[in-house]
Amino acid sequence: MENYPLYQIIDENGEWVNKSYEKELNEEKVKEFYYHMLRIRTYDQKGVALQRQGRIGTYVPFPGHEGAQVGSALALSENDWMFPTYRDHGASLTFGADLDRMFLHWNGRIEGCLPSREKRIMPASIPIATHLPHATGAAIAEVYKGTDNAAIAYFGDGATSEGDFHEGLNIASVFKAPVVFFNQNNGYAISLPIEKQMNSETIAQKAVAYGIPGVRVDGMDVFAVHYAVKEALERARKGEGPTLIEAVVIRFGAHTTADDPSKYRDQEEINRQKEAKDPLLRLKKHMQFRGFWSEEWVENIQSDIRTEIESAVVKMESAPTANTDDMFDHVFSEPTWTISRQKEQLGLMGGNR
Amino acid sequence: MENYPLYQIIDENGEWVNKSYEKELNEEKVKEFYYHMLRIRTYDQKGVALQRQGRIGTYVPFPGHEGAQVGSALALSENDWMFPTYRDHGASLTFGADLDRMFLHWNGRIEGCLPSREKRIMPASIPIATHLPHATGAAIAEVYKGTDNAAIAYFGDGATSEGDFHEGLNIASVFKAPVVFFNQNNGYAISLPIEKQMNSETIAQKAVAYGIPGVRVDGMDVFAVHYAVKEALERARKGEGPTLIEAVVIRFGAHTTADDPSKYRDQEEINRQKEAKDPLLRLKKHMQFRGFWSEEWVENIQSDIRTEIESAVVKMESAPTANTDDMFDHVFSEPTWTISRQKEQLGLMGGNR
Amino acid sequence: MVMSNEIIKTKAPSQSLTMIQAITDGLKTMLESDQNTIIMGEDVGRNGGVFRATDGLQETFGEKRVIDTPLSEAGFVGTAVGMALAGLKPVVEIQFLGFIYPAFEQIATHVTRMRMRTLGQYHIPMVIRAPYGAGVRSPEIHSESVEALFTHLPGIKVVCPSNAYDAKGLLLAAVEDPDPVLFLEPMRLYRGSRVDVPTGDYRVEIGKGTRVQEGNDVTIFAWGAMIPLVMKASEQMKKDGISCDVIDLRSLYPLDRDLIADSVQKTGRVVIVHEGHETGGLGSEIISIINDTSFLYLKAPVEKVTGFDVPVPLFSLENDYLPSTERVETAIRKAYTF
Amino acid sequence: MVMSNEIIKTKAPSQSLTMIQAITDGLKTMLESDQNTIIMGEDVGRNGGVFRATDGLQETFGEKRVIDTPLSEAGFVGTAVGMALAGLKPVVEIQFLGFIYPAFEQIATHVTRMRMRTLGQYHIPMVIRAPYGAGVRSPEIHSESVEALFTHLPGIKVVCPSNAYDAKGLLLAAVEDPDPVLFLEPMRLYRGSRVDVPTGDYRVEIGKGTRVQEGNDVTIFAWGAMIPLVMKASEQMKKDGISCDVIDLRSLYPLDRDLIADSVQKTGRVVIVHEGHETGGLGSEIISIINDTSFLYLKAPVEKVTGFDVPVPLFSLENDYLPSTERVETAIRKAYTF
Ligand SMILES: Cc1ncc(C[n+]2csc(CCOP(=O)(O)OP(=O)(O)O)c2C)c(N)n1
Ligand SMILES: Cc1ncc(C[n+]2csc(CCOP(=O)(O)OP(=O)(O)O)c2C)c(N)n1
Ligand SMILES: [Mg+2]
Ligand SMILES: [Mg+2]
Repeated sequence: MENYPLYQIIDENGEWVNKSYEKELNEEKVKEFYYHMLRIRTYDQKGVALQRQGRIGTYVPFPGHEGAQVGSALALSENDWMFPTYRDHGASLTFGADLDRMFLHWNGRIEGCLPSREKRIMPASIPIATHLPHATGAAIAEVYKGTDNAAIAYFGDGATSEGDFHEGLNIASVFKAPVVFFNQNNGYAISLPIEKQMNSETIAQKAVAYGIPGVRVDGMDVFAVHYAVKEALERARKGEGPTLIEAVVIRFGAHTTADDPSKYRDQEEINRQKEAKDPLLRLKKHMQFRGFWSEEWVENIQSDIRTEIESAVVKMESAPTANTDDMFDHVFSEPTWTISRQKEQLGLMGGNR
Repeated sequence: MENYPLYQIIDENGEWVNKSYEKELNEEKVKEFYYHMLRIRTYDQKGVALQRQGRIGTYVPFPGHEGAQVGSALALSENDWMFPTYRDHGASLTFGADLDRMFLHWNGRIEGCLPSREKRIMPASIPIATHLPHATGAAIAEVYKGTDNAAIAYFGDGATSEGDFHEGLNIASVFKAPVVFFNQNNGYAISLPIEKQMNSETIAQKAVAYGIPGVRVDGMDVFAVHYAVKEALERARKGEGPTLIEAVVIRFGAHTTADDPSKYRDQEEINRQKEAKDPLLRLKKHMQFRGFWSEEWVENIQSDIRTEIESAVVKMESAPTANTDDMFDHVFSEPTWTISRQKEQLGLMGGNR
Repeated sequence: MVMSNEIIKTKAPSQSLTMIQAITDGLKTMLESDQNTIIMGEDVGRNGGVFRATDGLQETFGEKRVIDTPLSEAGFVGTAVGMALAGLKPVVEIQFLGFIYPAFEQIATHVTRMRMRTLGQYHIPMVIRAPYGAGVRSPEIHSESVEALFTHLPGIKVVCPSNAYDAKGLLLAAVEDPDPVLFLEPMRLYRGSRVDVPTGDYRVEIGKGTRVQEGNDVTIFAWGAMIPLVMKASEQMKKDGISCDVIDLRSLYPLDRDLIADSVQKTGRVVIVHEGHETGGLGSEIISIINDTSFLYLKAPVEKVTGFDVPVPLFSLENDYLPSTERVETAIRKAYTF
Repeated sequence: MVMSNEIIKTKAPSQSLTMIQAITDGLKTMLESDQNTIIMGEDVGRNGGVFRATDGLQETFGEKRVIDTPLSEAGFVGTAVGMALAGLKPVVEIQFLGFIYPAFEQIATHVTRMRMRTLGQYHIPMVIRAPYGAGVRSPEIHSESVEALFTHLPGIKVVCPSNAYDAKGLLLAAVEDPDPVLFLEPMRLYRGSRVDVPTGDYRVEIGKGTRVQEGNDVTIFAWGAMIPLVMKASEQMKKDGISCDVIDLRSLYPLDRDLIADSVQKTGRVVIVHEGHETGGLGSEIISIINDTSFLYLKAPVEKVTGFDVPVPLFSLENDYLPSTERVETAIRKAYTF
């Protein structure tokens, strides 16, 4: 632990721990962070509500992770690559994913699988840790092409136990790939607490295995996350290779809407921690003491966000029914005879409904 | 590197670096080490010769690794588990594998796949790093059963890049499994030099990722290896969990008899290093200055070893032809109808020859 | 109501259980009767498994026997290999069949081979349980039906129950089997219906299918979640005067060659229904067995109703991917009228 | 001498090459013509590959284009996925097919699905090359013939040449293909014989088999290393007055349905030969296609000569595992005399 102290810029009361970035963190910039955190939290609440109403499928909430997701996503450059998991739709949205696509995705629609047709945000990786090597590969390809684009891969504490975590970091370290491995350590992989996931005290220290920098940051401090990621990206673009960042967060809610956390942890205790540590609250306190806070401003952005989200929901719900052809037409650039024949046979029966 | 100094007991001239074990390393014990090293080297020379003569298939030589393999194998207790790779037949033989089985194995015979019917030496693992989790599992099972048996897994520098290395060590660390992960870092995975295999300066430092001890030892110093493994085993049996040991060695020869190392390295330079660093030579020098060396003794054991090996070769070559039934009869405890039918059909045709 | 022949025969004390309850009951029976059995997997302990298959078992049997593992399929299947070598009987849960791929190397190169390469000195009495199949609106990769990947690997048996009775009986048979068994659990049937399940220990023999409906015109081969679907279609067919011989294969490796031949030689017309991809699916293997055993009996080409050669799509299209009763009925008619 | 139809047709300047030389030549042609192509794998650089398939290429094209990777199949196949997303065309070498298993998850969940999940916005133009098959006295796990695992995965094509001409032509077609292709290289044929191979760029179409011998009595389907064996058996059969229509399928997914039907409808008698395990092997898939296309033409049950349902044994028994000319001849006679 001593080797990997928790890096903070503001503490739980929103007060400065480290003033190096005070100038840069001006009103506009701070408000941008808050705006995005509020936006994705509002979106998240909508997601949970839609799931409860049976209007979408299983949903993955991320409250507690907003600082980590917004802080990291806002550190990226336009053409960087983002490789998120199922829990990182907050980061995807902040980087530029389409809201309606995200909802479509939760509604089991292939159209929603790719978060954006413009930004390089890859579909959420479902098989844990498998996308880490992808980020490595995209990063190496950017060097090959001579750009200075970088890549970021998101993953959880549980993901560090998979072989692909290890292989992705090792290859990136050997080729000095411009990639940031951004871990959100929320202390749980579904029900498994981190002490049973690993014997190491921190995730950051796993960087030693690859001879790369490991950084441990308070993931509920959006500033700390932001600058840690920014500096890692700078190192990456300078050819200094990958960085492993551990952002320590708390998952306030359930693993997914299908999960019941009271089976495996004291949810009361978590709720108490939420009161004290909520990243939005912390930023609010900070804004208050710096005089950046205005109820009116918040009400305004809140109402804009609500409108934006509602219209995305409308868009999602008014989308034409899923097209069976999509299942057949995009397996290969040209369907093989097997697929054409299967499509034809299903078509002859008027489909399956 | 500074954190992981190369642990030595004797230096390249056979002189003490560390005298802590001087007493224990009495004439008898030192001669035992030399005997085993000479035995496996003689066996190895026979293996290469047999392959050249077309009397066995591809063979995997290990010269340079004798100190590491003998030092580690002699640290094990009777009922410990050994999980070797294809290059660790020296360790297997030292721990108690049958010589004729080993030759049978190189001759493509299933009968030789299991090194011993008595000692718990598992078949050499061919898919790199896959046996590390097995060692973890056997070790956990021994704890479950309440014994104080431990396990050792052998693997190379290349193996550290595979996911199974990572997963095996992580699980072992979480469950404090009594297992020693014994790496022989010979600097090459076939043609790939270690600098292209990993970005970390040492393999030992990868232990940090699992919060376990990592030890870096001169693998050509049989004493250093022996005590490093012994102490790791003691920790293991005390319930203190796994240790990662990196034994630094040089692979004097080719990767296998099918490999041509001059394609990828300066073999002249390696030959020069062999002159200076050969683990047998080093031990001989040590024995000489301690007055343990006697040409007569060496000639005696050399001749015993030759006889033993020749008779194992005779046994291998006079083994009855491979039995086709073996292919069918041991897939399941009782053959399924598919296998019975296939066996019958082949039998009806008088087999395949 | 679909049920196996055995259900009718049994007279033991029983209770009415869903499939998931029967699986839990089977695991409990196992843990009670053999100290060397253990359960391992992700979230199987305190959480009781994401489907609650191991609910309460860690509380009763302790952390040494019901083991939460790190998120590491290759690692814990490999660990289970080591445990099996040392004499334990691990029952490993893969959270969804689509997450078995990281363990593929361990299965293909060790789990399935240890007996052969040691000429029987060591063997791997491991059971790998995995919820599988589409139809419950799961996310991507949670709906795979890739049993055919495993029936092609020599050295592992594959079974799949279609009801609670078979689930417990096959599970206990798998645990007893000295060799590796992949135990597939159709998620769609976990809670759908209840049947009487004996409270004690009993076995459903691996390698034997069962005739769930007697008929003379067309044979239908299916298993798992396809059985209720097929039963519905065959009910429908009765109205048209077509009587179906419905076979629940249950054991996917080895397949029940005798039962396959027996039914085909009676009807001469065959429909095979499975949700795995068509090409390389088990349907082709069954056709191959029919070719071997019943060539002269066939009156029509065998019809297959299967999943398509496409990745199982996100759930809005999963019903398009899955065999439907309409597709099954069309196939039956086609076989019947050829 | 076994060769494809195309060889006879071609008039381009050519050289006489072994299969391994033709593969190297194909890779060179690729690297010369497209800057976005790269080669990755274990020992492919300085060492030129354990079979010398990439010999000299790193020297010519540099370390950025011919990349030695760490020993990490999941890692480098995954890395290649990322590269492909970013517009490169990686040709990945798996040292032996038996070592593809660690990359199975990457292949099954990403390589094969990226196009579908992004509705075509991204695609993975990756070629995975792998030496495969038994018969060269390799160690354990070096002799696998598990093509059927991949023909069952939707989203990847699988090809396998039986001669140098097809090797280069199929390889270049695979590289050109915008989708993933598994390119299987029968080790046994690497250096066995030479054929004329055009020096320039040409393609052998994926999805098309080829008739390597015209005959009327019995059809033989085979590919890869089985072709020379089958040709020997069919020569033998000529003495008994049995003429064989020998089809080299070459493309294993998709199979050449038309050619299969065409030959079966001519002969009505079929023998399928492959070295993969019988159950779930491609033989059953071919039987299924025959069932679909040619039911009324069959005069005898289809005969299969395959590897057995056992792990490929250590090399002292590999010839017992492999199909032999005797087994093929027996099967031809059986089909002929039924
Ligand atoms: C290979 C694989 N195994 C299992 C799962 C099932 N699964 C989904 S999320 C999850 C836990 C992930 O934990 P962590 O990496 O900490 O991320 P978090 O969900 O906490 O964000 C598991 C086991 C999966 N998706 N992929
Ligand atoms: C999964 C897997 N991939 C590739 C190979 C082929 N192969 C055999 S040995 C070897 C190099 C191993 O290097 P290292 O781990 O350093 O051990 P060493 O041979 O040097 O003892 C490779 C790539 C294999 N056996 N298994
Ligand atoms: Mg987590
Ligand atoms: Mg090495």
